[in-house]
Amino acid sequence: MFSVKMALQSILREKWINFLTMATLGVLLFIFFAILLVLYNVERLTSKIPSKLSSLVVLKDDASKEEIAAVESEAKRSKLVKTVDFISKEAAMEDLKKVFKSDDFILKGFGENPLFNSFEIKFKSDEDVKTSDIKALISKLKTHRAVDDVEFGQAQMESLSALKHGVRTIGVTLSTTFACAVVFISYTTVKILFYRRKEEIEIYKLLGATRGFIRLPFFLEGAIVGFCGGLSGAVMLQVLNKITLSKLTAEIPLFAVVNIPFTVFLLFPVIGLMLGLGGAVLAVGRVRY
Amino acid sequence: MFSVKMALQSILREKWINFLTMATLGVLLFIFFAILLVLYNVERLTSKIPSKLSSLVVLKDDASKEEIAAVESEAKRSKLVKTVDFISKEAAMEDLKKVFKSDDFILKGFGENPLFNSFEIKFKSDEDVKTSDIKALISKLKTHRAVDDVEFGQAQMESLSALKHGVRTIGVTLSTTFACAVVFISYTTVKILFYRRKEEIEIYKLLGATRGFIRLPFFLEGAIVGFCGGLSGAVMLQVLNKITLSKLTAEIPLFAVVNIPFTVFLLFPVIGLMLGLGGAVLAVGRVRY
Amino acid sequence: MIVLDKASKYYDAQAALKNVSFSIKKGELAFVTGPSGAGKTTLFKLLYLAETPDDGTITIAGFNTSNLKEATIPFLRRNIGVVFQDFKLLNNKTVFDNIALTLRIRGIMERETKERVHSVLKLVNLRHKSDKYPATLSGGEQQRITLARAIVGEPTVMLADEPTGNLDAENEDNIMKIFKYINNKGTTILIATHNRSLFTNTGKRVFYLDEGTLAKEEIA
Amino acid sequence: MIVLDKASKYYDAQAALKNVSFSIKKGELAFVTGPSGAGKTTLFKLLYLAETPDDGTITIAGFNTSNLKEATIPFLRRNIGVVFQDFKLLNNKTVFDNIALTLRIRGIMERETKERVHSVLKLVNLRHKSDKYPATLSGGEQQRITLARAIVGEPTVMLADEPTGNLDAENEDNIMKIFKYINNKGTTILIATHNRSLFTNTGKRVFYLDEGTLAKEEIA
Ligand SMILES: Nc1ncnc2c1ncn2[C@@H]1O[C@H](COP(=O)(O)OP(=O)(O)OP(=O)(O)O)[C@@H](O)[C@H]1O
Ligand SMILES: Nc1ncnc2c1ncn2[C@@H]1O[C@H](COP(=O)(O)OP(=O)(O)OP(=O)(O)O)[C@@H](O)[C@H]1O
Ligand SMILES: [Mg+2]
Ligand SMILES: [Mg+2]
Repeated sequence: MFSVKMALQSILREKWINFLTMATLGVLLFIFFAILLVLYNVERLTSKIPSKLSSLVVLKDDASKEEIAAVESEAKRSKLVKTVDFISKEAAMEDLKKVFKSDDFILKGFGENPLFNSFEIKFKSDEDVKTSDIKALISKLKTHRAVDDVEFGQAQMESLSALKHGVRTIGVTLSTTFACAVVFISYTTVKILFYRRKEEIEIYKLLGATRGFIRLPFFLEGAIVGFCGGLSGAVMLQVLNKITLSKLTAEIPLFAVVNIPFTVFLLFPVIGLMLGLGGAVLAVGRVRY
Repeated sequence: MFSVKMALQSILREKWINFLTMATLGVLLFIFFAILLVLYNVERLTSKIPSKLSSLVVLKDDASKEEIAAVESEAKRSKLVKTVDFISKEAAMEDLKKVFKSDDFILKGFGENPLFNSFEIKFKSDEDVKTSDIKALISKLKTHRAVDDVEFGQAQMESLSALKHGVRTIGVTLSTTFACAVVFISYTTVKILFYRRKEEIEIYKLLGATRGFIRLPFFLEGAIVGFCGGLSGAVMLQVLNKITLSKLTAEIPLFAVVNIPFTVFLLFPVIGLMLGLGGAVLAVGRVRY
Repeated sequence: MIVLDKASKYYDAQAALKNVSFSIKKGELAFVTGPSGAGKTTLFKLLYLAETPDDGTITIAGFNTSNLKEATIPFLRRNIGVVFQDFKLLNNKTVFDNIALTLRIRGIMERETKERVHSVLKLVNLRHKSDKYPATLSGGEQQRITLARAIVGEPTVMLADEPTGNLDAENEDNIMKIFKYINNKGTTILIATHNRSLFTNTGKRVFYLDEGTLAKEEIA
Repeated sequence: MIVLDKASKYYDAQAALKNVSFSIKKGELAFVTGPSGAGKTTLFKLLYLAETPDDGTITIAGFNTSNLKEATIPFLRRNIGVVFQDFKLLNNKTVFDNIALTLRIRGIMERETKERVHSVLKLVNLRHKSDKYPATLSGGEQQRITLARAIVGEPTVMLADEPTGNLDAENEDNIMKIFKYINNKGTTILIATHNRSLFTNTGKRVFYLDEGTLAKEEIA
């Protein structure tokens, strides 16, 4: 079609400036996705941190089986709880022996096992598990006759959930700000690219061109520039991925878990195209006669 | 001076396009510093993680004072070591009592203290402390007659230093990439801004203007646009700081530690100015007659 | 074909055109003259709707410009061929593409476009400049390209603003011949010029503008 | 003042100017004429060094353009006032600033600049357009602004390319009077024009260019 030819001609005519615009869009998208990937992978890494939220419910030595079962079912009913494990005093002794390692002769000195039966409760690590809720559950459990005491690593729990929350908040803030910036800069770049064309559009109008005829080549040009920009961004990301990340993984096995979903590379040109097209639509604006 | 007047006039004449350029520079600088700040604060946060690199040197019960002192001085001589603390078997017992908390009656069952004297060695947490060096030191210590065994949390140590190293590598890669991108986009924006001025420069030349006369207003314009861009970036960062961060701090006390050094705000306009000026210098290029 | 009824145009309270009324019949060839700044170009701008009159009404090629829907403006303009005083050529397109644009806008097939563009280029003696860019042409060459662009669409009305300002006597004659030729084929033509020799002894009507008012109208 | 010795200029193997030799004495007023595309503007471009000759040498205002250091070009140009065929006005500056630029470039004080700009504006009858932008002026007004800019620097050589193409007879006379006046004060002037009436019966030398060669030289 003629519009396509015109758009391509126009891009070729002003190679340099179009190249700059494409490169700008590419770099922007690249950075945007790089940020998103870092956030995505930080999220993945933090989710691999084993859930450390657990409590130890110490049971009285003289508690009956029924009383103990009541405590267990109370704990299991709660939505906050992931697992409830019964640890007999014998099992606890085995654990203690591990602490003293080869020196378990120390413990052999005991006549009777001096330890106690207990439940280890592991809580869910979702961010909607609130410390206050857990505290409420704990005081409930304490009312049971069978329960001697409940130990709960509160400080630990709070700092961990705060960290996760913080990472998430920073992530959302950063990527939102960034998305706005990318859209804005894309718009600006395309706008500046078309700013010089006012006169051209003026002449088109005077020759009797309809709105569609005037705008189509500009839209196509914006779309093509955006598409190519996105493509170049994808290439940059791939290069970063191959060079930096593979080096990093070789050095630090932890990073082997970092993952770039393939769809991202398909997204690049699409988002680039949309940015370029959107920028062109806004830049050309409403054509008035 | 006349050049200043001309630059100002030129900026005012093309308010819209200059505004876009300023805003673009502002947003870029803002993002750049936001990233740097995140990295800076992540660095600060990780450096607050207490050094967990320690070893326990278990001493034989029959070791003489001299032999023990030899071990201590050997450990202290190493550049890797931060502190060496002697823990007598009595102190170790106290610690053990703490583990059993209120249930210390268990331990009272022992006749003689079954524990041992030991040294706790804390290693420096610099990234130039290598696991291999620490292992070498440990095998050296094991050759002492007084030493029974050395316990060392190797896995823990490796994952922590890897994490720190990873954060640092990501940080450097990200901020370098970003710095390049900021410079590139600034250049592009300013270049596009001046692209339309070719004709203007041509006319200046034909009227007999010297190189300096032609270039000065452009440089001034670039500098002013860059300066204002930097200023607007500083304002954005301040807004983010006041709104987002203060909210975040209220919610998660951990973030109280986040800090924006004041000099950053002074840096903004300066860097903006340099970017604008540099862009203008490159954009105008060498004036030939 | 063209009717002006008390048309006025003000630029910041300064009248560029004041109460101008005249009418030109279909197929007529007429001239507008007057000193620099008299309002000739402004009059043309009103006719091809680059400006709207502040007062009065204008009818051209059957369209009444006062109650025109915006969407019909392009179609009005396709009926009017304009030789712009400042050429208004697109510097990023070749001579061929500049002229072809007029036809491409109308959706005319590429084959026909090629033929028609080449024939008008021959008419203004610039067939050999077809692939050049406007900036590499001499002033007179650019002016002739503008004329070629105006006539390639075979408009019903032709407005020529100072079409020979950059042309020598020989080219001037050639261009007047072109005007007469297309006028004979039925095109209504209005020519704005300072060059009295263009209209002396033609027997055509000449409108004299002075400071925005129609000072006199006479047969040359 | 101006000496051309076998000057030639080629654009893609096509000669725009071929072996042109002539010389113009200090204080002389001469004309260049010839059909559209003959090479008049190209000749001027060589004289004010917008183009370098592919062959031959050119001497103007005491400078030999073949062995000129780049840094002295601006100073050569300050001695030459040019009326450009395509005006070359800055659209983002007012009429006043456009003209004043010539003086500001030379570092002339603002007070003197103001006086001189206003006096040349009066000379071309556009004192009242001082604060307008070029795009809002009529074609003839723009042309006169270009002339005003060329003379405000009191150049030793004046090159006027088609200076009356957009002007009516009255303005034309006025401009020729200005040329004669500054010529009498000692400025060497070369005028390129299609308009024979400008030079007929002036008794000045006229150079006829045709397809880039100097076809003839005669006293009008
Ligand atoms: N956009 C504008 N804004 C302000 N004044 C304008 C504008 N356009 C034209 N004028 C003024 O209106 C008057 C008439 O201008 P116009 O271009 O119609 O003159 P003209 O007859 O074509 O002159 P010329 O023969 O020199 O081309 C002039 O004084 C001009 O300065
Ligand atoms: N930059 C250029 N590149 C290629 N060809 C050019 C260039 N400049 C001028 N020419 C060609 O050189 C020839 C002479 O051009 P020039 O502008 O000197 O003519 P002129 O005598 O001034 O004509 P006019 O009276 O129409 O202004 C023309 O055919 C023109 O197309
Ligand atoms: Mg006019
Ligand atoms: Mg010329």
